[in-house]
Amino acid sequence: MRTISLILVLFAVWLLFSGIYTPMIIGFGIASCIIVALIARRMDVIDAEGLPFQLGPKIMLYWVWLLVEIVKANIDVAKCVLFPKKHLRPSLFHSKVTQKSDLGKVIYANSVTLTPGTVTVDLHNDMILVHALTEGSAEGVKSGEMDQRVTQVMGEA
Amino acid sequence: MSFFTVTAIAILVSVALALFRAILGPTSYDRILAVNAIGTKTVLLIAVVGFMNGRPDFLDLAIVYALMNFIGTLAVLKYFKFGSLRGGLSRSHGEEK
Amino acid sequence: MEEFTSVFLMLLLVAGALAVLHVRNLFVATMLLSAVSFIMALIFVMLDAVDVAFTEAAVGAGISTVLYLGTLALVGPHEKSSTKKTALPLLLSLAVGGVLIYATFELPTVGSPDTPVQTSRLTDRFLNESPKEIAVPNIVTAVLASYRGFDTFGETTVIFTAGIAVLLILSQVRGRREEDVAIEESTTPQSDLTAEEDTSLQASPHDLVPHVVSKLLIPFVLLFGFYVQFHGDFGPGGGFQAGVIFAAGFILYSLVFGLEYTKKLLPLRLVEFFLAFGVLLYGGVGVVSMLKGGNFLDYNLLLASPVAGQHLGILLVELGVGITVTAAMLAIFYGFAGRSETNNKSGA
Amino acid sequence: MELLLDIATWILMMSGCFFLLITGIGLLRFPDIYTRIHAGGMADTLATFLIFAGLALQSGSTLVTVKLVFIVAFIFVTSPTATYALAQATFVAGLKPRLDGFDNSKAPKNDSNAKDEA
Repeated sequence: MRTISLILVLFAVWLLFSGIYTPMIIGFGIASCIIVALIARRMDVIDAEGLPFQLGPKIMLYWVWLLVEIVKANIDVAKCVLFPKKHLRPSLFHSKVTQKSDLGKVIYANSVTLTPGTVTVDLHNDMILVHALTEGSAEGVKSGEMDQRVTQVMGEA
Repeated sequence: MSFFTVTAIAILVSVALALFRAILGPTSYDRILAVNAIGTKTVLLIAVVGFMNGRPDFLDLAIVYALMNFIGTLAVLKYFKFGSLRGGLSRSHGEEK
Repeated sequence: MEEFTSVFLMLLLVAGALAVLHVRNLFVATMLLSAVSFIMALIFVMLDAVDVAFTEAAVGAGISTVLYLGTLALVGPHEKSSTKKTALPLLLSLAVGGVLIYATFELPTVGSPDTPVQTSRLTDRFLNESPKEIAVPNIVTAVLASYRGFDTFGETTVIFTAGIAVLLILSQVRGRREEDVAIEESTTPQSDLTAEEDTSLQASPHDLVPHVVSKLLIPFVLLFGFYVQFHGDFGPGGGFQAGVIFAAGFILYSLVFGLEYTKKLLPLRLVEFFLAFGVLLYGGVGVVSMLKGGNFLDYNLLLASPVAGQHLGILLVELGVGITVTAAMLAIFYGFAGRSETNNKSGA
Repeated sequence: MELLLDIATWILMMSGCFFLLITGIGLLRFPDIYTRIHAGGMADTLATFLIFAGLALQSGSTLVTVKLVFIVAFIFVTSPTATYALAQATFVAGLKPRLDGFDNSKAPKNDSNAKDEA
């Protein structure tokens, strides 16, 4: 089932990329998508993690929120770069992860990394080790808002 | 001066700064970081130059760069951690795929 | 602006190259080479040589870094200090370099209308006739696969030979090594090093992020390989680049999941088969066109109309190149990466 | 309309350039590898986003824009992954971050307390 949906997704990507809609090229596209899907099946990369459909539109909203956070945090980091002596207060701390699935943990860890000022140094069981650039950015992770949101997106709240 | 030109110059300066970091080091991780940053900026510059020359098909090239940058960085880090490229990365639940 | 960027990039290139020469740690040199390769490709892009930049991206920055690392895993990252005198070689290379620089003054400036490339009859012919004769939008592809099909056939054969050579050399040594290790392990159940390595491999559940992300990416990487393969006629790309990208997808898989899984998926025998199959496909197209009464690689006769024949010929030939390049890259990767661990375990 | 688009592009791309330069300066200026990871791995993502958004405005609603979106998505997925792998490898290798403020970073302090917090 997921193999077929993978083929469809791949084919959509192909159509968007190609921009050339002669029967021959589209035929090659279909063949390529099927071959890739078969290889992916044998590689065993098609599952809830390799093709996360279950997240649906919720993840889009999350991305928008994340983008705003990224912009805000970037300005902080920029200040840090320009005036390191005043702002730079690095810290390293553990924080709890409430997601249960591996995919949720990965989304959370990568969100933390994407937000400037915090980097996930380690993700282990249900703890992440975070290196933060300033006190403010450390607070952002410790408050657990992002964690809550990812858990909601994953439907594990 | 179009915005493409200005952006291209900014990217070039940024590449130069990153190259300094790659040469200075001091640790190997600094160099990996710097090379990775150069890779990302190369992607940007290719896209911008493509638009500047009116050839957006440069974007395919940019995708290849992003991909190679990722694979290269992963390979380097794996080499550093395990000293070889052979074994796989492990997972938390021991469920080997 | 063009000149400024070019000079600036050249300066960066020189700085990077000098740094590569200066450092003694080979690993650092590899990293710097990768950076130099990125900058080199930028210069190609500035010169509007997209297909070349494409190849540089795929081969120079990506795969060769991985292969260097495979080599370093075998030989260790430290350069042996040489005791040889360097004065004479330095003088010699300075002299040759001086002559070369002197020779560049005779070269026409970039873009000037009287360069040999611009005045050559071939340029006009390729630019004017290829839309009629071959009707492939990307003239680079037309030149590579059709007008200069012999050259490309030669290149493919070279890649084939390289793949075979690496397999022959490395797999022979590996066989011996593995026997040694097997004996060693049977006598001493677990040496210290092996135990340590095992714990780092088994008990480190920290690689979740690359694991999941790679799972997400691999199908798209492979699809992109196909895309580049089949759109070589229209934009930059073609068999060489597609082969490398496709191989990169598999290399990513084996980096994350382990080489043994890749080998299960695509056994060495299959890789060897594809390695030969690509070249045979290329040659086969040539032979078929000979059987149809034309010259070797004369695609005009493949189908009823010459243009359709050219299209089919280019398509098949590019496919052959793509298959061979994929297989050769994988063969080389198998050769290097497969050996590295054995060597480490035997404590070399 | 054209003018408006151009102005928007200017703003987006210039702010992208600003963050790009900040990244470069941060790479050189920050005191240890962990802080440099912040500068290198991340300001990149926003700069990339801004510049590509500017390019997308210029290309309008064509397939080129779709490709731009794909590249940004690709970078947003791979960049943190590479950063994570880098940070983690650094940590495993035993390099300790300096945590003692940098007000008086002239003299290198001992960073033995780094591990306690970890």
